[in-house]
Amino acid sequence: MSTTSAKEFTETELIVCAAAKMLARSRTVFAGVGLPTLAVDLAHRTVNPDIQLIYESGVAGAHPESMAEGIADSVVVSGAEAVVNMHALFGYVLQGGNVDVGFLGAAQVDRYGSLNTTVIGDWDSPKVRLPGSGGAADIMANAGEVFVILRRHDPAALPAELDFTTSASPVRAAEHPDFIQPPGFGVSTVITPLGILRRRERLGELELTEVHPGVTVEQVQEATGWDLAVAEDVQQTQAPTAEAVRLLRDEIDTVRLYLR
Amino acid sequence: MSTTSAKEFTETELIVCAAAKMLARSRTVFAGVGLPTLAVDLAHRTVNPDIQLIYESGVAGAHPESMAEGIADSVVVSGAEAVVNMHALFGYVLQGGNVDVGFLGAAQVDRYGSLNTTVIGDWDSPKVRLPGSGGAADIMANAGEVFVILRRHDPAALPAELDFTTSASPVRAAEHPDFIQPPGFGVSTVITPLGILRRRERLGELELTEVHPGVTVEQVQEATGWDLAVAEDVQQTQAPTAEAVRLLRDEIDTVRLYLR
Amino acid sequence: MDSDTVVSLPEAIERYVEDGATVALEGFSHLIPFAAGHEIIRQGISGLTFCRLTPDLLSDMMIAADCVDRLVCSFFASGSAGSLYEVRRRIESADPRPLEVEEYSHHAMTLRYHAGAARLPFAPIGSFVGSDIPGINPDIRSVVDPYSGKKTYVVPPLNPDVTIIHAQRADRHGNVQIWGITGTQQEAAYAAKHVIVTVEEIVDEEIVRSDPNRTLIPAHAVDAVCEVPTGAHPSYVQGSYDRDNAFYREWTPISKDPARLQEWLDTHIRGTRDHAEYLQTIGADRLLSLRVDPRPSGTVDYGRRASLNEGTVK
Amino acid sequence: MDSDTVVSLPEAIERYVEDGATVALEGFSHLIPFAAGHEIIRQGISGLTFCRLTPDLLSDMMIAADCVDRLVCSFFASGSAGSLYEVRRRIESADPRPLEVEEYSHHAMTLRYHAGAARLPFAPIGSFVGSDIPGINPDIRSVVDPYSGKKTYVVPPLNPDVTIIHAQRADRHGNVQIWGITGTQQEAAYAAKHVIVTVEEIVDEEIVRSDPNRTLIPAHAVDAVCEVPTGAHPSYVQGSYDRDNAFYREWTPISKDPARLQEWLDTHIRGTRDHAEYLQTIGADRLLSLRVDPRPSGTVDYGRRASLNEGTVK
Repeated sequence: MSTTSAKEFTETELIVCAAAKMLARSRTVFAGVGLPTLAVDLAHRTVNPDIQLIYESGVAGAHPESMAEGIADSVVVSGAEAVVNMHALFGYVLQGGNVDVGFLGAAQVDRYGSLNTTVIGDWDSPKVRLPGSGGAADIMANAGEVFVILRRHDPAALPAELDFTTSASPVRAAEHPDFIQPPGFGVSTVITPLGILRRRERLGELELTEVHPGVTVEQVQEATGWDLAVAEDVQQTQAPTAEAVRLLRDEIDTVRLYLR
Repeated sequence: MSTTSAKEFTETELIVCAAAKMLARSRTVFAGVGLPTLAVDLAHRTVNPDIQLIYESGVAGAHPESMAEGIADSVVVSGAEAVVNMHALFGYVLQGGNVDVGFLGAAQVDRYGSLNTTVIGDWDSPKVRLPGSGGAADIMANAGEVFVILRRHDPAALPAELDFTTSASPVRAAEHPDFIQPPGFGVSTVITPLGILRRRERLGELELTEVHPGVTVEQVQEATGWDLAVAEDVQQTQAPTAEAVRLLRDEIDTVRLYLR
Repeated sequence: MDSDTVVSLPEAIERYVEDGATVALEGFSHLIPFAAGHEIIRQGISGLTFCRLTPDLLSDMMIAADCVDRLVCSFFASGSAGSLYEVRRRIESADPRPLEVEEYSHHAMTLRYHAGAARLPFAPIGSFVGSDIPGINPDIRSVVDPYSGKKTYVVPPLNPDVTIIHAQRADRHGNVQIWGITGTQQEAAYAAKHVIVTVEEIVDEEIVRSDPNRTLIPAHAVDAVCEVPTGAHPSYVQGSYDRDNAFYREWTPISKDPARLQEWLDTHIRGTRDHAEYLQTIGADRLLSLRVDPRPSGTVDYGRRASLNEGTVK
Repeated sequence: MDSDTVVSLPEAIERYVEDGATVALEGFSHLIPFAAGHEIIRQGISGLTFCRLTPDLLSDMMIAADCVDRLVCSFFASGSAGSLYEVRRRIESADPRPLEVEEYSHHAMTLRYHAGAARLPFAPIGSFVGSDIPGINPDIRSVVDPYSGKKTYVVPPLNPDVTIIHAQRADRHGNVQIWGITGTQQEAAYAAKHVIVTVEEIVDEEIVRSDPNRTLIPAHAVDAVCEVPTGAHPSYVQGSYDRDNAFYREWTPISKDPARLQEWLDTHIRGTRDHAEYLQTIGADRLLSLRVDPRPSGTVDYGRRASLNEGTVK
């Protein structure tokens, strides 16, 4: 694998490559289609040949012959290692503790990594009705850790207060000490178009650890709805290698379904 | 089907034929091997072509090519209509309310149809350790009604007080009104070598409704450990038809596995 | 069960789906019972409580046709088509009428069917601690775990009046076989008072009985089996036809425009007599393009008692 | 998982089964992991808490070999062989030593594995109201249903240190396929910290992947796969060999006589190096008589995206 950086790469490629690198030691990943799938596929071909992708549709160990257009596409079933029903998938595989990393998207992320995918405005009289939890609240509680990929980074997407907490961080769960606490770490990593935010402690808050090439720490702080903590040793996000970009374009997403 | 009675029949044949007749309107029967299976098979061939046998091993709609030696014999699986796992079998099929009749055996039956299959003596220092519940406690709570076939009829097998209540009648369950009550009717019918006992009300007690040929009501009362109620219109158990006996001997249990 | 289990889809819907009923139509992307939903629209059934993890295009259609008063679900979007605009109009601006919504997570919906199927009073779930979802759904409650002394959330059983699913095949008794993604169909079926199954094909019982582990829903749980080929279009049937992805994409502009949406319903659903006519409006060429090439499973051996062995049984 | 998943049975037992561990060996009449139980005897492992719905001959053997201090189960007999005399001696007269017993019903045991697999604090169950079983098992507790205000019994999760099962086949990654009676194997496996699977045959992954719905336990839940042909004898493997009914009947007089039982263990287990040698003591003729004739399942089609269609994905 070439280690020279690619001269040209898109923001999407940068994000996918950054996510793939973080999957070097994960055994099982619960992901939706789109960028997370690309990241897992890239990790599989580069840093982690044993990584296994699990879809909430019940498929484990998919070997699709063509690019999947959805987590329940027929091509992720044909030739897969296993298909289990959703009761087993959510009960035994996910809640049972067999998922190391869950990927989630979100309309809003707060400083502790709680996520809103339900509504902008009030739930009772919404401005925008969003898709809701799906499996997100379940993944947040039970995956070893959660990666979030955001398509935008501004104070609306990273607000001081969520309009609605769909998937609660352990910090928010801890406000209910009379409940059995969820076993998951919650969000460990948020990858945005500006940089990478991480939480290092289960009850800690997100801090900026990497800024993308050409982005300043101040820009990221301004684009964030709370007073964003900054790591002592903020790095510049590593540019994708030429080989990684080649794999993404020529082997993984040849039809440019997600690489936009 | 011939309606002339058989001139000669064994006690076992009498019992099996009596049980088969009572299955005329049952849709699904949960049974172990042995006499219950013979009764279901006979009912299927005579009074109830649509009856379906369900085994606790997870098999529904078995079509064995040879006589099954156990509820999990390979011959009940090959050619069956369905095999489900035990979680679905006990959860959805049984507890979910899809079993009309459950057949149970017992070491002891009390006047309300509670059953002991756990221990003779104290549980802590048993005289005889019996097999325990298996699925019996689950079947009693959830089957529409329960048939019991006893191989002996004496005050030890039908005592005033059980040594241990493995599977509780609704009467005993009702002593715990703070609990959600089990949906099943409990034991509706006990078939013994002397006669047939029935419960007509969910919270009622067993009463003698039929005596086998040559048996008197008094004999049955003496052989019972409590003051056995007797129906106003006690009948003599109908003798098996010649055709039923022929089916049992020549088609159903040709190797005399259970017809002893 | 049995003799009268095999009926036409219109008859099954007429027999079991009443105005105001609670109806589950399940199938997770795979095997969505579109033909049955369309027949509900044709029969003008209204006031339904519609249960489905991922309401999807099917709910957009059924809600636009005014069949549905209430949604019980966990995800309000279509993976490929994005927003469901009829659903959004109803929820965001009560246009043309409000829509009640009872919402869960996928696991919670699965557990509601599970509890319903197993006649349990409730099912515990590890999700929701700290989430706002229990705050907007009073049916998500909590109990104290008697082992740890801490609380856990629980969800109540969901027992639809009717559950409708689509499957690859069934025999005439109602033994239903499914392969590929099996979703929550088994739980949703066992949870219901009545179960309608549309199938690509009613097959000889010998075919079903050659592979009993493939039976997801045994006959004792099924009331009606209806043979409805291509009954999952525009969703897909593993091994038979692929998802009509173009249809999903075309839905977005239709769904955005209430007039176009009603026109679509008139042309394709209300203006057709049955699913066969619906398929004609879609067009043979388009359906043909969804065909998949074969990729057969292997066979496994269930065995048969050897004659040699039979004599030694006793 | 992966590279080192395939190991010998002795190595798997050595690696994962420690003295004093809680061990589940499951398989409901079908696929009982006798070979693995025998290897536990050979290695002289002791102090086990032995979990199994139906302890059966396997527990009689393991208890007689002094591997087990405690039984967690729901049925103390063998369907065909009747009483388990070693178990009865232990329980009825503490001969030669007491045996702790924690007892449930079949559904309760299944739910304990289910709760363990799903990391639930407890599982509700409709059984036991009025039964004496909760009175002799303090781990069966009750909670108040927040919907009806009435109580229901609950059982706690069961999380074995190791679950051991036998299967028809697996691939080298540990994707396990089972047909015929599947019992509680999936739950028992997911509930355990470690999972050992003995199989009749390790097959090419293409065979497994030709039928993904047949995979009962995916590789991510499996630690060790051991190829042990005829590893379920004297129980059976659907499609491969039948139950050795004569063996079960012969067990009764052996089990009744402690000296004969120890002698049997010496000859067949402790005096053999591995399962292959055990099978030699049983004899090829006898094993041959258990063979079954073929009765193949049909195939189903999983389909493959048509080349025609592929170009139209975007």
